[in-house]
Amino acid sequence: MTDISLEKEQKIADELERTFPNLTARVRRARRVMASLEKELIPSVLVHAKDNLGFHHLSHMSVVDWIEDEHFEMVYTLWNHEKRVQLTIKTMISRDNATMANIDTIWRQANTYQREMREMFGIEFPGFVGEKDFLLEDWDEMPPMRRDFDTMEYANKTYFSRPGREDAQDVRDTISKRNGEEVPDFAKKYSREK
Amino acid sequence: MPNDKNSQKIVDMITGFARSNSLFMLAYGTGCGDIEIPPAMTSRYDWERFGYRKMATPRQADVLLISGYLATKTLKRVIRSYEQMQEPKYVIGFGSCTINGGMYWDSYNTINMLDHYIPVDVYINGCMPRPEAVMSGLFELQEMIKRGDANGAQKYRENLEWYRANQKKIIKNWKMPDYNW
Amino acid sequence: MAFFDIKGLVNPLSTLKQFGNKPHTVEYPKKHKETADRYRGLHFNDLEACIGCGNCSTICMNEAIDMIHLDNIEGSEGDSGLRPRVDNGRCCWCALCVEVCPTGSLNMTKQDIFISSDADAFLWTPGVSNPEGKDILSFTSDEKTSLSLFDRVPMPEMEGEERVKSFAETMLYYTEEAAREEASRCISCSLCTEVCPDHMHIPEYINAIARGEDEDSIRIIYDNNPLGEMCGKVCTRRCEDVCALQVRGDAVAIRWLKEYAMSRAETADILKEIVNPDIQPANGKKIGIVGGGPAGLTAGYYLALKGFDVTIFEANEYAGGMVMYGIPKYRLPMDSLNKQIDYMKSIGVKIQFNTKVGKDISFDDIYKNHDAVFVGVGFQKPYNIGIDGEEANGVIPAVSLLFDVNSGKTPDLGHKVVVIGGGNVAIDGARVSRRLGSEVVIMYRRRVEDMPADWEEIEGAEVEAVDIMPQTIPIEIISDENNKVTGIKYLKAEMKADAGGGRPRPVPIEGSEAIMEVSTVIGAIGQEADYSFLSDEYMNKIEINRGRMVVNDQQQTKDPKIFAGGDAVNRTADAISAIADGYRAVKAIEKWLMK
Amino acid sequence: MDEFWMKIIGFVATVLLAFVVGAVYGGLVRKIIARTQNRIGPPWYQNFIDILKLYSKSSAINHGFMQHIAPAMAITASVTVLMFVPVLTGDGWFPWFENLNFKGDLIFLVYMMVFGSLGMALGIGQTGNPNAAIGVSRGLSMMVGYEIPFVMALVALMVQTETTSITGLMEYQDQHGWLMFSSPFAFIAAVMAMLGMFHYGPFDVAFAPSELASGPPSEFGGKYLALMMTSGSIFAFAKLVLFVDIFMNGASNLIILVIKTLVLYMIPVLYGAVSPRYRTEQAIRYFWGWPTFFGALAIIFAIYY
Repeated sequence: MTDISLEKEQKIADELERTFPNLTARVRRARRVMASLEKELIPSVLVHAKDNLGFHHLSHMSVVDWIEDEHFEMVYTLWNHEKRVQLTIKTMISRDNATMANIDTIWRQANTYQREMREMFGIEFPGFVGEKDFLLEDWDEMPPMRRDFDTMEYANKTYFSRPGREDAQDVRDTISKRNGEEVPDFAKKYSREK
Repeated sequence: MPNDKNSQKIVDMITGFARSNSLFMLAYGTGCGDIEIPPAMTSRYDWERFGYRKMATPRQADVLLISGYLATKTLKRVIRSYEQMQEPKYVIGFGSCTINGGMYWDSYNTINMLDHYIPVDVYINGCMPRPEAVMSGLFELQEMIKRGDANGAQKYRENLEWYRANQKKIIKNWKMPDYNW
Repeated sequence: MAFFDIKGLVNPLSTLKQFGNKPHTVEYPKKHKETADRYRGLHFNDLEACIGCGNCSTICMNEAIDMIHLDNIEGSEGDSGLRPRVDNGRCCWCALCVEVCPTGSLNMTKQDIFISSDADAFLWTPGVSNPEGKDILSFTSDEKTSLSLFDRVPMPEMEGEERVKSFAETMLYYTEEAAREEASRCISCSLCTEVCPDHMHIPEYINAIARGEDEDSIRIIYDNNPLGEMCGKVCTRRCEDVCALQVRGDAVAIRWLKEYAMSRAETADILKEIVNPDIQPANGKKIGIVGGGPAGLTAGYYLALKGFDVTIFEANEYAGGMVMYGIPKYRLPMDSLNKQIDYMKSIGVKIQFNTKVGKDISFDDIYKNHDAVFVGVGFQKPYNIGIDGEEANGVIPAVSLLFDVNSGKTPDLGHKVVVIGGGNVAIDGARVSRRLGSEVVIMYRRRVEDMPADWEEIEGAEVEAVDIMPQTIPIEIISDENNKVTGIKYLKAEMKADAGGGRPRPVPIEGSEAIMEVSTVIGAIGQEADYSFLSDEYMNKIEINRGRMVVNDQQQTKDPKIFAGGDAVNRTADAISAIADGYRAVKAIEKWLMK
Repeated sequence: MDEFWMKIIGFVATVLLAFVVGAVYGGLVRKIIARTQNRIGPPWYQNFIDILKLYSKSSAINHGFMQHIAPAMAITASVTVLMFVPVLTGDGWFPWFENLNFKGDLIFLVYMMVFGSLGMALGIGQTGNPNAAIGVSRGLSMMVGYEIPFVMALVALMVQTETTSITGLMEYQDQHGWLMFSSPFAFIAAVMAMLGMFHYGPFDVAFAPSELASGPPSEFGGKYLALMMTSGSIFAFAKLVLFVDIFMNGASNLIILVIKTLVLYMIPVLYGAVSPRYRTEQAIRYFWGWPTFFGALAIIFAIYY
């Protein structure tokens, strides 16, 4: 592809911004357009992109957990076969009450993604009909892909670990014990992780 | 009945020979290690030379190959398959994952120690083991069968409660039929 | 497919020609297929080469590697005594452990089959369980593929010609980026801390620099070394000799990194703000410290922090002792040292300058007026060269020259100077003489590689056009009728292996006598202590052995009230040992007085 | 009385012979398939070890009475078929291999050969294994396919020779030469149908390993499977002998029998070894194509003859 004018990408971005008032769209690079907007408008933007802009294919849906900012970011990736442009649509949803519009009526394949998101992140899709168990069975803990889920702790609690490794020693401790060095507490965070 | 060399009866020798030279594997592709089976069974290493065969159902199989990590969801199926297998039956665990979790040691959804859920006769170490290693593991199993050491199934029957407790710790909603071995 | 499809019926039969082919089955176990180049099989660890740094254990994402103690391996300097043990139930053969191994002792072999019916068998120690693995190494670590960064970030230096024009610092030191980059090379194994006499928390402060936390780094340095900046510039840095990276590459520039961190605090006030030490309330005990060298200053600083009333008696105008007067200013500027001493004064250390114990105040007074006394007098008196004509005018000891120059004098050395000796002091003398405008020759009895001076110093001297004459033994200093030095007579020597198995000895070559015309001879073959300030009473109480005070491992002399440290006590005769002595004495004094 | 005992011994010897030859052929098949796949393959006696091992396995799990009956019916059918096929003809050195054949048994045999499959289908129905059920439906559908050309070929022979007895056919061949030459279209149709009868590729969709688990025998392990393998070995031999009898005038001694059966057997085996798998409807379309055409041709030819 030698076309680096970004004309078609810019046209799509402009078109989106013109149609939806609070949407910000920008061209990231050739064949990549990114748009972000508030969550209520997502279904209409998706329908618009599918029906009017030629983004017939939903390539991917995913979630990013921004735990520090207390929200999830939903990411929809669409693909236009004719223009060969990928459109990424993002929106933020609250982390406490994570609900998102169900879009499996727009694309059937969203069903699978939404089941996974519901299971792994605990995002609810009102009106979404899909089997409850997907990858996990009988899961009653916090959704495991949320960043506040402590995988290590859960694994230690649930599974067994082969004994016989208790005599392992730490190099730093061994040496400081041998030479009588006392590492001050405030410095310990800079010591090598054990 | 444990067989020691001196009291080994001729019948045991014959059945031992037959059992060790005709191992039917249950092809349960549990993990990434299953990719090592095709080279072992097809022309490159051709394990049929030793009478090994892949069987598609647990009823007909003698050996259950656990090829790598087991998710809790998979474990349930593995236990069911194992219990449906007809004795004598053996389990081969291959890959680090079956021994102590391997690279999935801290995952929320994969078990670490296979031998806490079903008895394992032979471990083949590797991530993943080469087809040669897989076959060496089977040779080891053959030797064990001839010696009469491969008695995992017996162990399972004797310690069923312990195994069940471990299994139920993970499979919370226990809706499994009891198989009448 | 149609009902009457002939092609579909007949065509598959063409495959029957495969019948004639030879099967391409590898008849394992009769035949083995060779593993690929750099195949990653089981580990092998060369137990001799391994230094137990634990880098493999740290890098392992599966936590498959433990460091354990083996029965027949004891730790020593530069070796933690631990060896890796691998849990093959966790290992995924990513070989990161091999790629980060700084010594290259951990490798992977071609052995790819590991079968057992016992799950516990997979917890094994490479090198112990498979000694035969040495011959079938496959995935090895070499300098090219290793992920360790073996090349030190270069230190900017002044040009040789520029250097001799002034006493400005020759090292230009790291910039921030350079320091972060260099600090990131550290693998935090902490082997260095054992060798450091003061056991500084080296991995911690280097890590802090790498993470951009320079202030934390300063605080960590000040935890047991109050002269960090001085150490950053002139330490003998034995830590770098045992650096794990030094086995196959350049050691981490621990000294320069310390200098970098300390240079972030430009004045004593800033230093105080950063370190912000926790000063305990006065406890009413008084401590007297004889000698304001590194040992005395260290003891004074930490005792003051612990609430003791500390007074340092310093004979000269400035504190610092040998560090102040014995180290040329192009290595350690006066401002830098004074900044650190100012900071100490600001937290309550009292220093009485120009107070020579034995002359201005008697040792007895100090002893009686204080609850404990710390003696850190060092070695001030230079040894004589020990050859004929030594009394001539123009023969001066290197320490005196350095003292004079550092006190601001500019002695006239004439056109050509010869320095006798091969230690750091000799090099300092030579380089100072260069800066005073003379041609300089260093005469040393052995080879250049035998010189006890730092290689950096020797290189620096060479860059500054100092002529080093190794294997040269001076035998006589020739002077004119005014008793002024005019030349030096010397013999060339050859190195002969020592019969007793010691290091090779120089043996003069008969008839190689020669005379060199010189204007000044500088002797730098060592110093000794001057105990004239101690009266006989104290000399008897304190045991002195071969010119050094005898102390126990807590720096306490035979007189329990007198503690001692520094050059006058230890053999290593460097600043960091003196600091270590001081720091140890603080703990001992506190324990002894506050029990 | 002597003849009675001789006959009994003859039965047993026939069954043993059938089992041994059938199992050896089975091992040979595995070897041949291995060689076409460029590998070495198991030893020729591998099937004996497998069967021995399977007999030594426990068979604790069962789904009821019909499951027990299924392999029994299968082996009954194969042994019965074998009993009605004269293994060796004339006064060879072991004359009792003629067994029970009588006039009119060709039609009976056509029925008997289906009997085993039907019995299996009943037993499998009780196991409730969906894979097995799918396998059975595929197998029976395919049977509808290959039975048509096969029966047409037999009808052609009956019309031509005016007898339904195997003995009668062989007597006819004694006078007129082998039927495979005098009735070539019937032979072609029968051989093409035989490809399906042996369930080797491309007609192995009923057993489709790994796609369908192993199809009909999915629920049969241990002794059941051993019994089924035994019955399969015997049945394969019986079918081959039948073909040899009706098209090649039987065999008067064991060596000729082995040569004739082996040559005949190689046709489905070699064709199977190199063929991909047909789906059920493709297989049926195949049988209703050329084989049926040849079958019809054979009947017309026989009537004209």
